[in-house]
Amino acid sequence: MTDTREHFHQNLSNLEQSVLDNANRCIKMSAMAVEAVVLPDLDLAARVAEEDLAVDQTYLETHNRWINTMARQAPMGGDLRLMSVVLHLNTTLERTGDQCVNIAKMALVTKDLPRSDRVLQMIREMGDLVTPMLRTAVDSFVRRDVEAARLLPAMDEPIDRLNRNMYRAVVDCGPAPAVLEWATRMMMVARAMERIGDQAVDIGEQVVFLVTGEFVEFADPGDHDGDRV
Amino acid sequence: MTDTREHFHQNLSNLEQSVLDNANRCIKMSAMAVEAVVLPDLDLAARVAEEDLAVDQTYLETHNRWINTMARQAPMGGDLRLMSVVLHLNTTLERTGDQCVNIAKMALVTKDLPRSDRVLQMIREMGDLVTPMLRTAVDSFVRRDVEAARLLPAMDEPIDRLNRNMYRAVVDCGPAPAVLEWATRMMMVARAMERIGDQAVDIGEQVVFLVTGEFVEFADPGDHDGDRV
Amino acid sequence: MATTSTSELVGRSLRRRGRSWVNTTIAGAMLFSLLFSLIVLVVLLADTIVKALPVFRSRGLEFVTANLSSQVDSAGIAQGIMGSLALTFLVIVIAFPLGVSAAVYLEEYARDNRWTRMINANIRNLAGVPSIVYGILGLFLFVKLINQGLFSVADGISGRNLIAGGLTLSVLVLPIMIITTAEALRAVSRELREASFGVGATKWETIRAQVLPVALPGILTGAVLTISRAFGETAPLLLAGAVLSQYFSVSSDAGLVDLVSNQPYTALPLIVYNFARQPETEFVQLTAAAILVLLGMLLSVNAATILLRDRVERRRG
Amino acid sequence: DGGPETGSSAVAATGANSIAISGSSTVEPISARVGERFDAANPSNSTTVEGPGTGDGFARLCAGEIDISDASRPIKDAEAEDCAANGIEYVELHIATDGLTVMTNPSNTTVDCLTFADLYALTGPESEGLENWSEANALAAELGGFAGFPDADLVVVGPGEESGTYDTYVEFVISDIAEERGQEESTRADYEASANDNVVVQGIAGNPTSIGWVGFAFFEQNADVLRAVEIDGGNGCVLPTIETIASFEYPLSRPLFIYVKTNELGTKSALVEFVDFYLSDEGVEAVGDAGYVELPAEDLEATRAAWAQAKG
Amino acid sequence: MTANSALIDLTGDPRRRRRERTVRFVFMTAAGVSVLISLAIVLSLIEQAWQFVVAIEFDQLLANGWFPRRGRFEFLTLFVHSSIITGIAMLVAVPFGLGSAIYLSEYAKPTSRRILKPILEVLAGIPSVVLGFFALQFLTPSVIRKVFPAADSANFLAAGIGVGILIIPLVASVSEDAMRAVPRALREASYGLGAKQWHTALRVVVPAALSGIAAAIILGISRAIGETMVVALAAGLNGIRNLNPLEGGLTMTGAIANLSVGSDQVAGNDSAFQSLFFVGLMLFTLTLGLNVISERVVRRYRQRY
Amino acid sequence: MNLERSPVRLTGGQSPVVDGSPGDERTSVVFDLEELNVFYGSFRAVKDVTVPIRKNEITALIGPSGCGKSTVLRCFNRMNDLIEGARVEGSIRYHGVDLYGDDVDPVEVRRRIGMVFQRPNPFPKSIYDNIVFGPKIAGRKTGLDDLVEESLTKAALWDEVKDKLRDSASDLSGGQQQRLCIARAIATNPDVVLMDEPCSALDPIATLRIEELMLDLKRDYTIVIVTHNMQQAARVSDRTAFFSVDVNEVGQRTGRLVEFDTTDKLFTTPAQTETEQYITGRFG
Amino acid sequence: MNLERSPVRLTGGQSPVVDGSPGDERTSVVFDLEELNVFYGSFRAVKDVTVPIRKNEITALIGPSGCGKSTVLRCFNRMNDLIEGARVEGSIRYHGVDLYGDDVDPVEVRRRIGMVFQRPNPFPKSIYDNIVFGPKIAGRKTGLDDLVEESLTKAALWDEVKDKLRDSASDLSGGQQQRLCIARAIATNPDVVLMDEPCSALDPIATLRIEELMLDLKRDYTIVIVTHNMQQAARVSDRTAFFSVDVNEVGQRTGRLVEFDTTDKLFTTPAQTETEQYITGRFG
Ligand SMILES: Nc1ncnc2c1ncn2[C@@H]1O[C@H](COP(=O)(O)OP(=O)(O)OP(=O)(O)O)[C@@H](O)[C@H]1O
Ligand SMILES: Nc1ncnc2c1ncn2[C@@H]1O[C@H](COP(=O)(O)OP(=O)(O)OP(=O)(O)O)[C@@H](O)[C@H]1O
Ligand SMILES: [Mg+2]
Ligand SMILES: [Mg+2]
Ligand SMILES: O=P([O-])([O-])[O-]
Repeated sequence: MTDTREHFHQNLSNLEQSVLDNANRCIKMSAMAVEAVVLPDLDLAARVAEEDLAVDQTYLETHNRWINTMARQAPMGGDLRLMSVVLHLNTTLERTGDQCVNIAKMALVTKDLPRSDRVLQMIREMGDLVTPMLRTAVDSFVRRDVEAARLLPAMDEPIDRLNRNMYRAVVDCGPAPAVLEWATRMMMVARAMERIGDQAVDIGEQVVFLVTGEFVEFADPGDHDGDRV
Repeated sequence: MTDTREHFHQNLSNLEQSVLDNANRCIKMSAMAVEAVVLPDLDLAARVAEEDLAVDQTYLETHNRWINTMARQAPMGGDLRLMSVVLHLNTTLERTGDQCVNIAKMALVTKDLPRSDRVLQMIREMGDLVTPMLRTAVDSFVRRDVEAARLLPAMDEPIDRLNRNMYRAVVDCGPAPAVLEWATRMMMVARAMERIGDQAVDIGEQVVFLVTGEFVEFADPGDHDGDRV
Repeated sequence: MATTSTSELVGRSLRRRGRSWVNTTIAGAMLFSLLFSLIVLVVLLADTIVKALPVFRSRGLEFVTANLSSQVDSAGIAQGIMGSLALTFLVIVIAFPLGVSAAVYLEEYARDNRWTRMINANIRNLAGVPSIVYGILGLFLFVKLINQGLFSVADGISGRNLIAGGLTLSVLVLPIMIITTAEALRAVSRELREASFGVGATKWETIRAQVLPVALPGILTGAVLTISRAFGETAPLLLAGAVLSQYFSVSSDAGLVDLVSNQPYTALPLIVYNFARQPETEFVQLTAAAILVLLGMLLSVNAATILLRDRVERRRG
Repeated sequence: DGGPETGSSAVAATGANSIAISGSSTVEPISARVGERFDAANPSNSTTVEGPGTGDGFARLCAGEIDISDASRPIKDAEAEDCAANGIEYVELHIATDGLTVMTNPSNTTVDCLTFADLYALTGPESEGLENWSEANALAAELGGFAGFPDADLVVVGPGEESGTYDTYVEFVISDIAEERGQEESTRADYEASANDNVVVQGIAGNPTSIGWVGFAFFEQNADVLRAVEIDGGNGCVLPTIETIASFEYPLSRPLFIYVKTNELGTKSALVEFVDFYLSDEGVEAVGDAGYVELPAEDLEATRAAWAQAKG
Repeated sequence: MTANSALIDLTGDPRRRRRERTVRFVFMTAAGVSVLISLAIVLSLIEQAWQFVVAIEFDQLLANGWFPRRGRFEFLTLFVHSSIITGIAMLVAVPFGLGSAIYLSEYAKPTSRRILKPILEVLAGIPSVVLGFFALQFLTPSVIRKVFPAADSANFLAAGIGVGILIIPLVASVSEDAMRAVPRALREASYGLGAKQWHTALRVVVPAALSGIAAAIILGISRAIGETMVVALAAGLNGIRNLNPLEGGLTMTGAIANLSVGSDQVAGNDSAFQSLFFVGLMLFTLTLGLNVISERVVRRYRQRY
Repeated sequence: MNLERSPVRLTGGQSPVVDGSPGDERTSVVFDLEELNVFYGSFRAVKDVTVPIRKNEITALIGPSGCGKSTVLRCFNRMNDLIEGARVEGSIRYHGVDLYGDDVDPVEVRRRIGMVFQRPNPFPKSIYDNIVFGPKIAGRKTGLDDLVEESLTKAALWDEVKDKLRDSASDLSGGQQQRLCIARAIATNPDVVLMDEPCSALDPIATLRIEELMLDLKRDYTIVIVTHNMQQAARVSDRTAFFSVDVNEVGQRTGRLVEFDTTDKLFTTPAQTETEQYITGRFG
Repeated sequence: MNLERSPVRLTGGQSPVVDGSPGDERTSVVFDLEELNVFYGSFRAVKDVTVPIRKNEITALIGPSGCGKSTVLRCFNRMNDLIEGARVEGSIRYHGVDLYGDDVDPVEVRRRIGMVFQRPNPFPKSIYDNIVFGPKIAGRKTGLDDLVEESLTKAALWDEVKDKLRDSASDLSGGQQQRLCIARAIATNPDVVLMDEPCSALDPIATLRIEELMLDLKRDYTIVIVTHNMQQAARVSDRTAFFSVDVNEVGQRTGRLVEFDTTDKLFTTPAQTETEQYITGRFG
């Protein structure tokens, strides 16, 4: 079976590759950002910010090339779904990058503050969960692996739980204002990681759409945040 | 000048209308959600969650219709940009809806907690800023008003500032754990409103792209969150 | 149920309402008008054969090889056959190259200006000029001028020779030759020419390598048809010097040049005409026999044409 | 030069061994037979025999284009002057006799014998427009003819005006009466004319109440479908037969000639041999073969003598 | 830029150019010959015809009948006779020719077409002298005389029918071409609207091809007028005006043929001989006119498709 | 009608996917092709086609060249009868009536099932005469003027030609001519209009106009369209049948229905790999 | 070369937007059309076209029917010389040489500037003879076999036909024929290949294959393509010239360059409203 539209498909896979580049950057960044906050390591934080410039650059380029490819190729069927997924993931990953930057920045503002071991432990745990989850999501995209993608909501479960428990942990930190400030910042970090988890789930949703053509939300995203009623 | 592709353009404006419907829902929801938290009013909060079901429903429908329209019409030029904007805004607004739900949910978990006037005041202020900002963004889209869209980053400025100041205000609330918990929750509310502000800016960016064909980020979104370094 | 009634209703409305006699009648009438020609042909042939039969029965093919004679029982048509073949040869030699060249010029070279359009219209009109008018031309131009030594080939040339006849017939078929060739050339697609020009061929290279090979079957078909027309022509030769008589002879030691330029000649159709004018009832039979030979020769030419064309058509798909 | 020439009028009698004969269509069968027999013995010779008409033959003879002119009447003065003007010399050779035959359909039994007056009344210039035999009665009676024509459709068929036979018919039958009556010396114009004598024969044979005329040979060929009418030239009714024609008893008998150009006799041996053969016993047989009446011996001798004298 | 101009040489091969010019000249000469021919025709006709016209008196042209020997040159008679024959010929050729064309183009399946079409082609290949003999020796005695025993042996009817038969293939093939030039799409459109075959043939195809059919008829007329041999053999030599189709008469072509076959009268009479050119010129003018008209008509339908 | 029949047929190995859609119950079936095979002489051009055509919908037939789209289309109004040697096996039911039944008059069929062709083919007559040709031969004598106005209005041509109804149809532009042909087709009051690549001879603008017109017309008519242009099928049709072609050893091409589904589905998430490959431009 | 000239020309009222792109400096200009006007007799078919064609790029000419795309294209290799009454004003420089200069032999021009036409038009000869015709008449006598292989390989046809080079070209499929025509065009070693709607007679699959081929070929050649199909221009070209057409009172259509820009730009954010309306299907 020859591929008649090889130049177009070349084009399309270049686009996909750009998105994957950003995805891999994000995976790296999320690990680095958590590390930067936990250590804390300002250099590492700076490198995250730097990476994000590349992410943003790629994001813009991809968007423009997306529009051009769309105008030029009028893709259909699976190609069209891939195009729509690419646009979606492009935006999602740019935001993931932003979230990583948000995390990394906390390293700077919290570098001199006292810490709470419990909270730090929770952050560590979340970090250990979120990066692999993102990797799983990206892998499921690369391999068009619906099964893997469908595992993502379950993987998001412990992250959400940890994020929910953060309130309590933060409140429990009081009354020392410095620790409280640190903990409050960490709540933001947790929140960011929780969002990265959500974005991983979002990627999974897109993978399922890409492969099956059916677009479903894995779960009400309104649920990921805040307590169960 | 007759419009040769009237059925397609009918289609396209229907899609745009769906997005606008969601946009208007989001405007309403953001006002309602803040109100629900501030009063607090659980009914109002419940209605926000309900509205979000409609938002999600429209979101899914729009996505499917977008794919179909894309496959069927292969739009070009301005039409293509509009399609891309529609897809983008569809996702953005769905997330805005989620943010509103996130805010509204706080009404439930904080309904019995003691409050801090200063924090409440800040939340009110943010709420008073964020809904009009969202409306401005949506209006700029409806009217293809680049000037209005360009104002949005400036409108986002005070919201960001209020959000940044939230940390301090929350930490200042201590040491009473109940108040602290409430304040911590409010920080999440502020964070959600800040995100809605960002999403309004995002809408503005899309409007500029739609009209000029140039895709630029108004500002580094990494900056919106967290303190300046 | 509503369903059954719909389908019943539709079914009823689609039903055939008897055979259309109008259709059948009209088709029959049209077919008859075509078959009328066949009937004519059959009757003509049958009548001719019946009339010619005694000749063939008594003389076999001898009358084909015999020369003219005032005696019915020994009169033959060999001179007519030879004359017709010689004339045909001259037409091929003169009209074919001239006609093809002129057509190539008009189709491929000439700019489409008033001049060319006039020439084209002129040629089409020439094709419609009655053949007897060409006879007048042949008489005036060739017989007379040759007689006056203008086209001298040999000493003591006579104006009433094969050259004059051949020229007259050539001129007669030239417009037809040009038109059929032009048509064949025109049938060659513009795309083919453009393709050739597009790779940097000159006009002549295009014509020689692309246009003519494609047009050739058409040109040849046209040529054969044209020549068979010349073969059957009578009227112009009446004026153009062919001998219309019961008897003439050609010197047995005439050379080729002498034969075409200095000996009397006739053609098969003229013999038919002359026989048809003779009093003896035997001449009616002889006329019929000569006609059979004439038709036989023509039919073989036509059959060849039809075969040729069928082959070309099939090759083109 | 612009001189009048027809398609068959330009035989240049040039080649030393080619003989061009033209002229009377009536004589043509005789000359053709002679030529044929001559060529059989002399294959290197080329002979052309044509029969456009007597006058045409003379015209061409006098233009120097042919060697022999066949003629169904003697040369006219005007024609002879023409020859003299062109320096053409010739010898007139009487070779046979023909009888112009007036015919009708065999089923026509009412008419057996006609006088010149009857023929004038039926076919002369004054008969133009007549469509019934009986309509000619008045004129025939006036001229002293038979005048008992029945009430039947009149159809006149004959050779075209171009033929010498037509000419002879006019000369013998019409001229005198027409001249007398101050009429044009021609037949009625509205008869069925054909250059093809066969058509004339068919025209008469195909119509029970027709009348027409052709050369005797043509009649004889079709004697089964035609009936010759007796002619009364003043000496009673005579039926055309070989005998009555030869004896000139038949009023429409006429001599047939060949006119031989004598200018080139010295150089053109083929022509001399040809005429020698023409007048030989073998040659003269052609006359009878062609359906004409051979000359009595004394006339033939006179002809041979004339030829011998011309040869010098 | 100059550097580039030097590099890029677009002047081509002079030898090829020269050869082009030579070839072109050869072909042009050939085309010139055709022009010369028509000039020659017109000149030869006009010069002699002019001599004829100046030589005769005008009333000779109005004299009773066409008898060159008698100095009676009533051209009208020839014209009327030609017209009668043409009329009869068209009465035969138009219905049978058109019918054949309609059958071939609309009804015949490709296979039967392959069998039937050659009938017309064979008929077209029959020399006119053969049909003249047929008219003289078969039509008159075996057909016409059977119906009209009074018919003359040479008559317009036989000649007209003979000429008509001769023209059937022309009318058929030109009008069939016109009908086949009607796009298949038009027929499908008609069938698609629920039309029957005869509707399609007579109401769609024939009207669409009408100008082509008209051209076919005009061409047929032109050919009929110019037809010589059938007339020379079967129409007789009567120079008196005759309107009865059962009797014969001299036509324009008949007159020319007759004069050309030669006669004693003509050889000695300038005017009589030159009348041949006069009639020839008339014939030429007439057929030319008809051809020009048919050309116009044809161009109209060519343009449409 | 025939809705009870399973809309999914499994006919062995390469079974075409004929899928229903949520809308199935709302519209009734006008044509029901079952196991349709079309032969030209002994050569099978189309194999085992089973497709239902629904009322007031536009059904598109797409597929590579030679896959038998036109052949199938011409079965719907028995236009194939005009081609020598063409033969149909299997059944086509039109409102439940077997179209190839013995007592069915093809002339009548064609009146009810109009057709529009690849190149605009107006009769070389006036605009008016083009429209009334069909009705007139069907015997209609009155109300022709109204009919002309109505047909032309439906075909979105009335405004452009109302002042020149007596002018020759040949003077119209290509796009106008094609709309005239559509008007002519609907003047006989058919309930189905078949269109065989109706825009392939038109420029993009005229094409879009015809497409718009089809979308307007489907309110009153059922439309089946053959098109080479995937985008066009995507743009206008409600359902699409995708045909592919198998080439045998001697190079004969037999068409085969690969997939029949709603257009939305077929062009975004086709069920068959072959369809996917065709619409995304991978093929061969 | 002519890059110093302002790439933006403002020629008054309806000036076309001729925009440069970042890539301008990288490629040199092969053709430089300036104020080109083409007349058929006294009728001006194309008005004031100023366009640079760049090396190793694909330039597409698009626009509505009759806007003069083909007319302009045929100026590039003086194919218009073959049309009676066609006349060119303004200048076309080819590598700086005036194409319509006095001592320019159009035959030579056409050898250097190949052309591919709307319908595949192979010579009715063998595949081999099709390819070698051009080189042979240009005087080439040796290495023809290699040339055939090379040209066919470049045209992506070698594998399909290498075993039947002596077979008739007419037996190839439409798409193969068109590739053969491309091979034939490049066999004379041109540096430009002009293509006038090269795919309009082909089915979508064959079309895509030709498009792919063009993209391969632009490594070695400069390509100018006329197309009716916007999508095609969008798919393959680097730059696009959009022509529109003004119709005068008597219905004569004069083409006019509206916009010339990189294809990306022209199809996503055209500078001219007219372009936008055309590409989005609003028009007229
Ligand atoms: N009249 C005919 N006789 C024989 N075979 C035919 C005939 N018409 C079509 N075919 C063959 O039947 C097959 C289907 O042809 P059809 O015209 O239906 O294809 P199509 O899908 O419409 O193609 P296209 O897109 O080229 O119009 C082809 O192989 C074709 O060659
Ligand atoms: N040989 C010619 N003689 C006269 N006018 C012509 C000629 N060729 C084209 N034209 C006219 O010139 C204008 C431009 O024609 P051209 O063929 O270049 O347009 P085009 O853009 O290629 O159109 P299309 O998309 O239909 O091929 C049209 O108005 C056309 O009618
Ligand atoms: Mg088709
Ligand atoms: Mg064009
Ligand atoms: O031909 P004639 O003998 O009658 O002159």
